[in-house]
Amino acid sequence: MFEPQIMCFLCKWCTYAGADLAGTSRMKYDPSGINLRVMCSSRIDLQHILYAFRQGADGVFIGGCHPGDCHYVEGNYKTLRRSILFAKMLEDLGISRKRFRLEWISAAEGRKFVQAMNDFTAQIAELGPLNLDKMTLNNQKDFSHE
Amino acid sequence: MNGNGKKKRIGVFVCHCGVNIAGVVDVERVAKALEGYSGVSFSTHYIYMCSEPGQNMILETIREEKLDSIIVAACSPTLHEKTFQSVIELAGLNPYQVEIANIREQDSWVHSDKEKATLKAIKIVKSMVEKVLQNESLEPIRVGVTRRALVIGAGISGIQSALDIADHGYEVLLVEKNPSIGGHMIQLSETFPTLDCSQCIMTPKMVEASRHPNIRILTYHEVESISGYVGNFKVKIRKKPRFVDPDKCTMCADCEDVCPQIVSDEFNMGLSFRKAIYLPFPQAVPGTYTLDIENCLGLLPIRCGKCKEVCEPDAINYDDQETVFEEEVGAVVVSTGYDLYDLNHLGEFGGEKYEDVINGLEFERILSASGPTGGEVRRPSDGKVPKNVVFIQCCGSRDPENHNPYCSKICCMYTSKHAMLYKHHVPDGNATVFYIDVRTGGKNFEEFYQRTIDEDQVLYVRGKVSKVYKEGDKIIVWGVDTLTGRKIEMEADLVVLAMSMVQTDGVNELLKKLRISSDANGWLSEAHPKLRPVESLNAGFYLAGCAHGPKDIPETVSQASAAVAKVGDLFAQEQLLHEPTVVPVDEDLCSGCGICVTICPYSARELDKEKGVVKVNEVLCEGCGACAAACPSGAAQQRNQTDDQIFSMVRAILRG
Amino acid sequence: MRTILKLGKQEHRFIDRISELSGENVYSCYQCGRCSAGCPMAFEMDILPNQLIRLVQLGEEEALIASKTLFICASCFTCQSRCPKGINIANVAEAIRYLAEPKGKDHFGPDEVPAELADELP
Amino acid sequence: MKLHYYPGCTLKEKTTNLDESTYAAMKMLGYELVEPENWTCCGAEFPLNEEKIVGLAAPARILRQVEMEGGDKVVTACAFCFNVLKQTHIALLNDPLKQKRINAYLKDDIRIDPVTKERTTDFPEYRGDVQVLHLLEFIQKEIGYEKVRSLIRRDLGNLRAAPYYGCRLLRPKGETGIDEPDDPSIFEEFLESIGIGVVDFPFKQECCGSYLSVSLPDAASEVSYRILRSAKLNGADMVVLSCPLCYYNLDRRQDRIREKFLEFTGMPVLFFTQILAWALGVEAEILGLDQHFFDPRPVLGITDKAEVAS
Repeated sequence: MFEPQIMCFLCKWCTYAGADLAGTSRMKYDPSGINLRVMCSSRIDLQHILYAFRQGADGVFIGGCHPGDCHYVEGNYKTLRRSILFAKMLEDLGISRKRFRLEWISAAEGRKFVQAMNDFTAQIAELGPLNLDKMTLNNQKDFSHE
Repeated sequence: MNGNGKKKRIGVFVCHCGVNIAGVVDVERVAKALEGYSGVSFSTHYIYMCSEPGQNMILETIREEKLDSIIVAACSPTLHEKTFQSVIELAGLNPYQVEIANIREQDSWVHSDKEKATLKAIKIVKSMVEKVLQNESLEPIRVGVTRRALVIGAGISGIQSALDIADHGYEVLLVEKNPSIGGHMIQLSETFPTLDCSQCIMTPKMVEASRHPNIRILTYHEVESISGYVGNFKVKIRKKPRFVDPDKCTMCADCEDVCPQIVSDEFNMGLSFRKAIYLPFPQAVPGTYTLDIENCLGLLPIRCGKCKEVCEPDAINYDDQETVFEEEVGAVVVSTGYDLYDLNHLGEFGGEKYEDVINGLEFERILSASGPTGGEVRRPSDGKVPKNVVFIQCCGSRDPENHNPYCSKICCMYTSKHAMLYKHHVPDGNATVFYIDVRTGGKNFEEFYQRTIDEDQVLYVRGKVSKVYKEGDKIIVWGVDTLTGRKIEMEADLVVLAMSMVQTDGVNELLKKLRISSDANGWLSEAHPKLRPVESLNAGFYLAGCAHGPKDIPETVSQASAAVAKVGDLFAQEQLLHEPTVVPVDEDLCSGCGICVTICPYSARELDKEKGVVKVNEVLCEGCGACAAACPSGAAQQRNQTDDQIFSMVRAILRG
Repeated sequence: MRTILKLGKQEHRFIDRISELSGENVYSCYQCGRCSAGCPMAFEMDILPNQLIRLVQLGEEEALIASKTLFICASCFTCQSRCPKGINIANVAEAIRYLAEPKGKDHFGPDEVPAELADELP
Repeated sequence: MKLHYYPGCTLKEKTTNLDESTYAAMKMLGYELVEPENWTCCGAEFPLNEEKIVGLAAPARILRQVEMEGGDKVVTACAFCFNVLKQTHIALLNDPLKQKRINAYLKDDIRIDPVTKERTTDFPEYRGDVQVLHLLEFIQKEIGYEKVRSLIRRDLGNLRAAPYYGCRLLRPKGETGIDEPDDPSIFEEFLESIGIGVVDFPFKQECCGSYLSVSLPDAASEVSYRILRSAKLNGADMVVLSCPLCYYNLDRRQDRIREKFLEFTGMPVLFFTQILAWALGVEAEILGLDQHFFDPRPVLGITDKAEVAS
């Protein structure tokens, strides 16, 4: 059975803390996603997302604070604006925009994090593997960050 | 690689956390999997890493294995990151050389498939190894503190703030745009729920402020701009020309007597007149006349010049100029107060058409012993004693559709006070209050309200008034008594509107420049609504009084003192330490496009036009990294979270 | 009269139907009474506009359909223009009239207007 | 200049003085009014209910006709028609689904020429681009008060008029009104521009009683009386308005008001176009001043034919 790989970028103040809360509440969810903690969701750039897909991710998830709650005043709005562009560019590159998701999850929303993870994993499972890494494997050497 | 190009020696310590981790994750396998992974020269596991034996083991291993950084694979970094930072500091390492791999909250506790959880743990730990491999050793950024505060606005909140800061032993600049300090509180007659005379309790505070050696009062001054950062602000202050030297003025009133220009008196809410050269009120601080240039006939002695002629101490100087000067402060208390919602917004009440339809502050002046009627309740139009007074609450408040959505909080109590005081002045008069809800949440407030009903027999009618108009010399009020289900039309001699409180005109423009955010209603936003209620999100700015939202006097005074406690925290520090994980600029890569400048919410970045590159004020940078994501050339890299670090971590996570 | 407050399925269906027909959120009324205070025809009404909304909130369909107020409202929209919650009460009254019609409750029709009036009435 | 003008039924059948004075005044201001072909009743009442969508067909059809004739705006003098057309315009503009449903009706429109008996079918859809303006708005926004002022021929400076807005010019609050519902000034500005004294009175936006004059005549008389009384108390020589129904209640029913309120001695009530046309120098005969219950001619200083002619 296909087991998706999901790259999750979580803001330190809200969604990462929400994921921690899911843990302290012992909620269970699909283990397909692995989290990378950033200070703010606005730290994430298109190249991080593309890189994740090239490294074999089947889906990329960004979690940030709810609008108005950003620790850095308006970082999440920047993320929101960028994510619209991200989704468009992904489509242009032949990657379904359904493989990318942005969610606002607060430190109090452990349950929402669990639901988002399960839901997104199911969605990716339905889409099937992306295999971008295999498609572009021959070009790996050219990639400067190797 | 570390800074010297030498491969790092990394130690990996996997915690069992009893069975919390080990019950699901095969910790031994994790430790084994990390052996020999890039840069890892030591890897082990232990039952409780955070315990004293666990900490000692880490300490000894660092020494024995000559490690220069470590990974602790355990619980969430929010729990023990600090703990392990102290451990490695003891071993002589830089605290930025430890990273926590969260394999409990985000792995063992949320998954039950042991195989999958173990594989996930390995990937998480590897990703942290990749990060620490490229971590720089950092020192906190240190800055000095100017132990001197600026207080903007000298009403009760500003005066209280200034006095408290001064009593802490720090210098204060108290800036007030009006000719005297005192704000709205000095205009009030008596205060609820104790009925203290406002002037009696306010005047001593004003005098105290004026005499305090640590307070410099700057009335008739306005703050132009503030630059810099917490602990180190530069403030531009504009002095408006007063044309009277406060040191020479003896308040003899000779100038006022001869001044031919009569204008409406702001202190009395336009209910009386003053001259163009005037003392705002007898207890004004500073005790000096001010020449109001907008209403003066002209400073040329040819046109008038009468005041200068009669001024014996020669205090009047027609050549006084507006000046702008700069001061340095470390903290700013914003206590700019409130305005009342403009009556013109209420066309259905006639706007400002009817002289005898007034707002609460006007009624305060009418009630005040020092007011335009000498403390007798007389109505503005003809000076008659009103026998029927209608008080209308929630004028512009609690009305999201047409006016302001919020409750103005103090009107229930002051209306109750108004009705009570009116009845004390005119015992045979009728006081009727139209209300929607009566909110008396404060110490002794409910008792006060009930006294108004029990003892002073004020009639409370539950319903919102829809129309107020004049017919002959009577004012007609259209209300409703929702308790009996009757529409009510009644005659009144005087109508007092409890107008909504609103942000002071112009304050938001100033604060926008200071990057202090405000909410949808214009009130200043606190850093956290529960836990940081007196701080602004912008470090070094503190909030006091109604600029932050409607408040009564006790609450304002409490907030002012609380804000000052926070100022004290700041001033008590030798140096301010700032997180060094900021986003500097690699000048060789920067193309000077300025995108990061516009994206930074803290104004930490600016374009150096000469060099064509961006300069970063690291003290202002809060390290969100939004600029690093936006930088097209890679010149903006966040310390210890560079793009290369993120790429390596992503690779470790996805490729194991 | 004994009043039993019941908010069952039937009541909720009625409230939802009124909301749907009128396009107004009847729940948002907080009973300030301003609609009634400004209503030019309130002196003729058996229930005031704020009470009309209240009865909708209580699901009192019968009391509403029986009320004279329905046909006294002149649709002048004074209530709407001053309502702090932006409720168009005339719309709500119209929705109730719409439900009242099939139940035989109606006002008089054009044929009942006296001829001398009909000649001139716009 | 040609301008699309929708008169509405009442103006052709009953209050012809409003229609005729509109034509006369607009001619003086340099406009030739064009009525959309085959116009019908506006519906008289905007359907408040979601389900009464058919009620939108008639007003939408009028707007479609204007669009078909190449017009981008239509003016009305009747406050009621204005209100229905404007609300229809907004309802269709803001709700594409509604517009679709209405267009489904409009498409099936059939027109039979009364003379040739020729059938026209296959009408275009209404695109929703026709602006609806009340004449007061048109004067404010497009003609301009300066121009009106420059064309005034009669001095009305010794007269004082109370502008009566009623309901339909101002409410429902929001996009439909021509001004702030509780602080309007457009009528006052208009009156100032024609050089007549303006009386401010607190009942200018109160309801006249509407059709309650049929079902509850006493109640309607009472509210009408309060409006007239308030205008009088505030020193008005006349009330000026724009709604035929208000005119009916305030002028035509003054007999009933006087029966009920004996102290009331009467008050001239004029349409805004009548006073505009009069100020612009139009002859009195054209203005239908003889149709009023309370004769407004004496207050305008029209005593005999000779004087009128001058």
